[in-house]
Amino acid sequence: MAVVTLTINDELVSAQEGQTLLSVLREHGIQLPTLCHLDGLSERGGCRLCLVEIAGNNKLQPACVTPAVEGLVVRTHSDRLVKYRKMILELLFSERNHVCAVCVMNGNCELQWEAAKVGMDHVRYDYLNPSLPVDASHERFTLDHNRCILCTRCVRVCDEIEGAHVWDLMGRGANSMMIADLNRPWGESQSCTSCGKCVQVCPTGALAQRGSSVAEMEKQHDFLRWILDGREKNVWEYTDAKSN
Amino acid sequence: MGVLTDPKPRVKPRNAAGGQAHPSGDPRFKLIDRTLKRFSYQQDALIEVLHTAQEAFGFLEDDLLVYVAHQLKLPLSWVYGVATFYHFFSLAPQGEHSCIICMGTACYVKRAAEIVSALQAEFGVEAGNTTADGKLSLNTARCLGSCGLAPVLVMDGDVVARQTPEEALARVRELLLGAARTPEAMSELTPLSATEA
Amino acid sequence: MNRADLAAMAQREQDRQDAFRCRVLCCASTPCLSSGGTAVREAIEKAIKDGDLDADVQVVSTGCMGPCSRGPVVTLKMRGAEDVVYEQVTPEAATRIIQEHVAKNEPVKEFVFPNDAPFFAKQHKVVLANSGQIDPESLEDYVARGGYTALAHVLREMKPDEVCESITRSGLRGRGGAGYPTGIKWDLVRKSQSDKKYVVANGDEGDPGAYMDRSLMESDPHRILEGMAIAGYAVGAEQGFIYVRGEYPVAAKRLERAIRAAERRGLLGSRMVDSQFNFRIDIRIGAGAFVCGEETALMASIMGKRGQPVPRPPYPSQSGLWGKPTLINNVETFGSIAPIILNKAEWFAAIGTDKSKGTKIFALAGDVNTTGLIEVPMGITLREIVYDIGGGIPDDRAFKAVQTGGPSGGCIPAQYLDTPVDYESLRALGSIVGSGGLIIMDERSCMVDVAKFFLDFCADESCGKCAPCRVGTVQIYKLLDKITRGAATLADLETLRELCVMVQETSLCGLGQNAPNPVVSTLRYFYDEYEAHIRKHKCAAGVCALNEKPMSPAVVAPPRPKRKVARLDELEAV
Amino acid sequence: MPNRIEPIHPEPTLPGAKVVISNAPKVRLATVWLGGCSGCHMSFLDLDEKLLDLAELADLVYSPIADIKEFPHNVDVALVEGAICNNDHLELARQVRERSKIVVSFGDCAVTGNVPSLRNALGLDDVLTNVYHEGPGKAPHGSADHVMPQLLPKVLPLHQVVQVDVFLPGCPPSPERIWAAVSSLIVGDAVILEPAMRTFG
Repeated sequence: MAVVTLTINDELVSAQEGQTLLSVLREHGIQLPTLCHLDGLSERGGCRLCLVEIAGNNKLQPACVTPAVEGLVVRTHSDRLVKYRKMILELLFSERNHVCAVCVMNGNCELQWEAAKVGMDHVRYDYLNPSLPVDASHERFTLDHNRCILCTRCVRVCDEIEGAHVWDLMGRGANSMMIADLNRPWGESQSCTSCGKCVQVCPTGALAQRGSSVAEMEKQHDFLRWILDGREKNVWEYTDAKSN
Repeated sequence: MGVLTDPKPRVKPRNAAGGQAHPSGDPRFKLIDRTLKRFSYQQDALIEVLHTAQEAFGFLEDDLLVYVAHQLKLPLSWVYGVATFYHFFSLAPQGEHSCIICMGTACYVKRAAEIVSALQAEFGVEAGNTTADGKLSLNTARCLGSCGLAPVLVMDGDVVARQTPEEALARVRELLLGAARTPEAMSELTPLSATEA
Repeated sequence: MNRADLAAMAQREQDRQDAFRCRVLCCASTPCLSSGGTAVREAIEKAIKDGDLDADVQVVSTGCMGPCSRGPVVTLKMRGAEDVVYEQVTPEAATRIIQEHVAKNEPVKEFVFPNDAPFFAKQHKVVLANSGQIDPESLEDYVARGGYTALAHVLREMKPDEVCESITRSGLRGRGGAGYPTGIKWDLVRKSQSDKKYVVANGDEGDPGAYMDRSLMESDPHRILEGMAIAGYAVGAEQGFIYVRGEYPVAAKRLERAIRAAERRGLLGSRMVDSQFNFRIDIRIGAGAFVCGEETALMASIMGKRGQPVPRPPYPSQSGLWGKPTLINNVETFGSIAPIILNKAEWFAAIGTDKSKGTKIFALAGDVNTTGLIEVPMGITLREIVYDIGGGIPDDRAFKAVQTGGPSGGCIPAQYLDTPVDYESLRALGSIVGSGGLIIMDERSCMVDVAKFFLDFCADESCGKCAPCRVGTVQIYKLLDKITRGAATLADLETLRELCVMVQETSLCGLGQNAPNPVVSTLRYFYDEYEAHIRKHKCAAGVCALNEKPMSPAVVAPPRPKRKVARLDELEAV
Repeated sequence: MPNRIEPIHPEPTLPGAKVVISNAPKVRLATVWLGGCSGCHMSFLDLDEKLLDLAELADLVYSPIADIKEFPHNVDVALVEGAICNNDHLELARQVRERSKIVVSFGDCAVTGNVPSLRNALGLDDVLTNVYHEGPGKAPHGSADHVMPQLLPKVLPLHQVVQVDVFLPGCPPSPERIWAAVSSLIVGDAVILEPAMRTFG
């Protein structure tokens, strides 16, 4: 595969052609916040946290879907970008009821941590405080819409890895909601295999193991790499990291 | 981008022989079957099939969505997601009569919002809903493309131009009393019939 | 059917029409019908029957004639005389028109809309040339006015690259909003290598206050089909789709009939017009989602999915429908193609301004005397449109602003009335040409309220995929609502401005990127109005309730400590 | 594993009190308890021996742990715990703002509304009906009985009613966090917290 050279924050960097900008940045230790991206799933480009500036392009581009091409000049942490990331997190926190203190993911949550990392320590917008249900009908898992940020990792993992497509989004705009089958209680879903992949990939406490109490839920994304390596490269290495 | 631009249907569509007919034997399902056949059961015909289903049944009840999903071999949540994304599809039965108030820019500038509040107050129903007795569905539209006649209402399919809140109230009351249609009743705005499409 | 057959068909239809001493054209578009057009037509037919004029007079239902607020409109074509347009025709007037004008050649003066009125005189009809002149359901009528000859010419005389080149030379730019050069877009698709390509006509006219596309599809459907077929030939596509807004059943019906008629005559379909070229057109009915005007969302919708956009690149010209190169143009753009081919690119390029060529259709609405559909050369001033064509503001009230470009556009105040209407000039004013809605507002409109109206629209129509648009539009709306309730402080105004810029720059698609435009433009031109709401609790137009007080009273800034204590957010911005 | 969540609570890095005994007058420190559980104050008390260091530099001029009736004037630093739930909170918050140089939003309830704001999704009437009128311990309605402060339609974070200078999230903020902020503030330094020290929750 061809090697291309790009300039990232004034430094020359080489990358494989066709690699996404996000993976190049991560290889070089440049951390960008992401919420909808997850290695192993298709890209969505929806959370807009990984937006970067590209010279000659007057629009900000999401690193997760932008391919690395020869001569690209990229800036990842300009004042404007840092400010926008903070504002986007403010918007996400204002949208639903993200009450970290009483969330199963408290302390392990990607949303919580991204906010801390970019320094989003208060939300200037009005909290929308929608009234949203909690679906605890499944025997093993729970779905709390109050914590959902509509990243659709669950939709994608269920469709692309498990092949069940239990989840999808209904409605649109701020009224979008995760649904199982025909908007039925999760426990009544006939397509759900109870595999739990959606729970593991969920960045927040929206999907959790039943019985988890505040701050007890931890998630493992490792299985995804393991499955994909197995499928794509026929390598089924069972290491310690994957056995927990 | 896999989900959205995946060019290949995930399951090989069956051919025109089609799937099992609906067990109820309701003849309206034949209309749906016809559309399904016209599109050779291709999954990308989902919206067209839902259009036909809604025309035939008036709204999309769960049973209907399940039928469509099975015929097209699509996941249920996919079908439900599409049906709820578009404003045109209704998952609840509509009232006997309908009144749509255009809230396009021209109508808004001509104070259509006052008509909406007047009707909401009078009939005790929020726009987008049907009265408890199932008599009247009150809806707003984003623009009916009749901006020259603002503000515009559509009552049971008839376009009514240049309304004041008082006139609109009177018209809806008349409608509910079963008064005759306005003389300008137009065939033009009735929905495309399923057979013609 | 070959070119000779086409010419013969045109001649036959022309002869048939010439056989009538008089042709009565009744506008059968929605505005005229809802003003009583059906009764008018019945009265005309009865009067003709009563007067025994059947053999002499033909009555035709046509598409839109333009002055919609003056409907029902009827045009009288007497052999050897100029056309006479009648406005606000009542059934009684209709009877008189037949009895006096048709039978005795005495025009009914009080209902005549003079041809030399600025409403008509300032217009230049290219795309709308047939609208209101032909029966939209008659292929023959279209052919008699030169229809499909451009297609026949292209298929026989031109190579695909020549067609693209010709469109490029004409200077035609996309009529859907962004104004991308059409010829260049065509050429990109033409050059993309693929076994299959698609052509899509975007008829999902979602802007509230705009109905150009509906009118064109209803009044002259074949023109769009012809433009699409030419495009198909130019880019190498054999399949086209017209995506028609779900609210426009009449347009869908007429297009469907037009496709059938054209296919029957061999003007579409396999080996059309006696050539080796095949082109099929299918209709897809939208289901009510403004975001589907965005091209990637539109394609998702055509493929039966939730109408959510995907990041570009890749652009549709590389990877569109089912991953194949796809050309997407607005229906009005396709409507401009045949005249460009027939009259040559230079003719089209001579109309309009340096960078914006040709004509543009606008839907004129709001607080203006004559509302309706107009087609004007690019570069005409807003003043000419409002005061000449539109006849000014009713009751001599003061003009306040014109809103262009719908929810993605902005409000232009009175001091810019002499701005020429073209892509660059309007953009410089913070608005856009857009699809062509022009809403005129007088002093009774509150600009904060108008901005709020558009944000309510955008928040409702946001697809929900990207966070800035999904939540940002809601928060912008809430801030505006706060201002109109009287609960805002000046600090909120800053928050509002900052949020607008962020949503513009970070949203995934055009809907979010342009959603804040109505706020940004009104903040720019009507800042004092915002300020009056906040500082003085005053809405000059008397629209806003302003019955609340701000939660946080204007804080008197406390004396700062000697050494500055920075706020965390200031320090952590690295 | 790019998405591996890094540990959120690394070893606390305390800046250490730059305690310099001087003749300068002591900083006037206040702590305020609005709509919250007092957990933040408990955490404050967990400063333990640091409280002694603090006492060297600051006078506690108002606090729920000190019996002072009225919020005094000329306060240098005010730590405000709790969300704004009712009229009394609103009034006190405004008073604190007027009389203090630096107002610190102290803990998640003040910063985000946190648990008290859970009622916002339900609507005020429903909350009152469910909890006070139909629940086991029927209680008088705020508006009917002037003894009870009237509830606001929505619970608000502190910065939505007054200007806030420093945000100190956490439920409660750990003593380490509190010390990191307070030790800087009382010597007039800017508050700089590492990511792990500024998470919500």
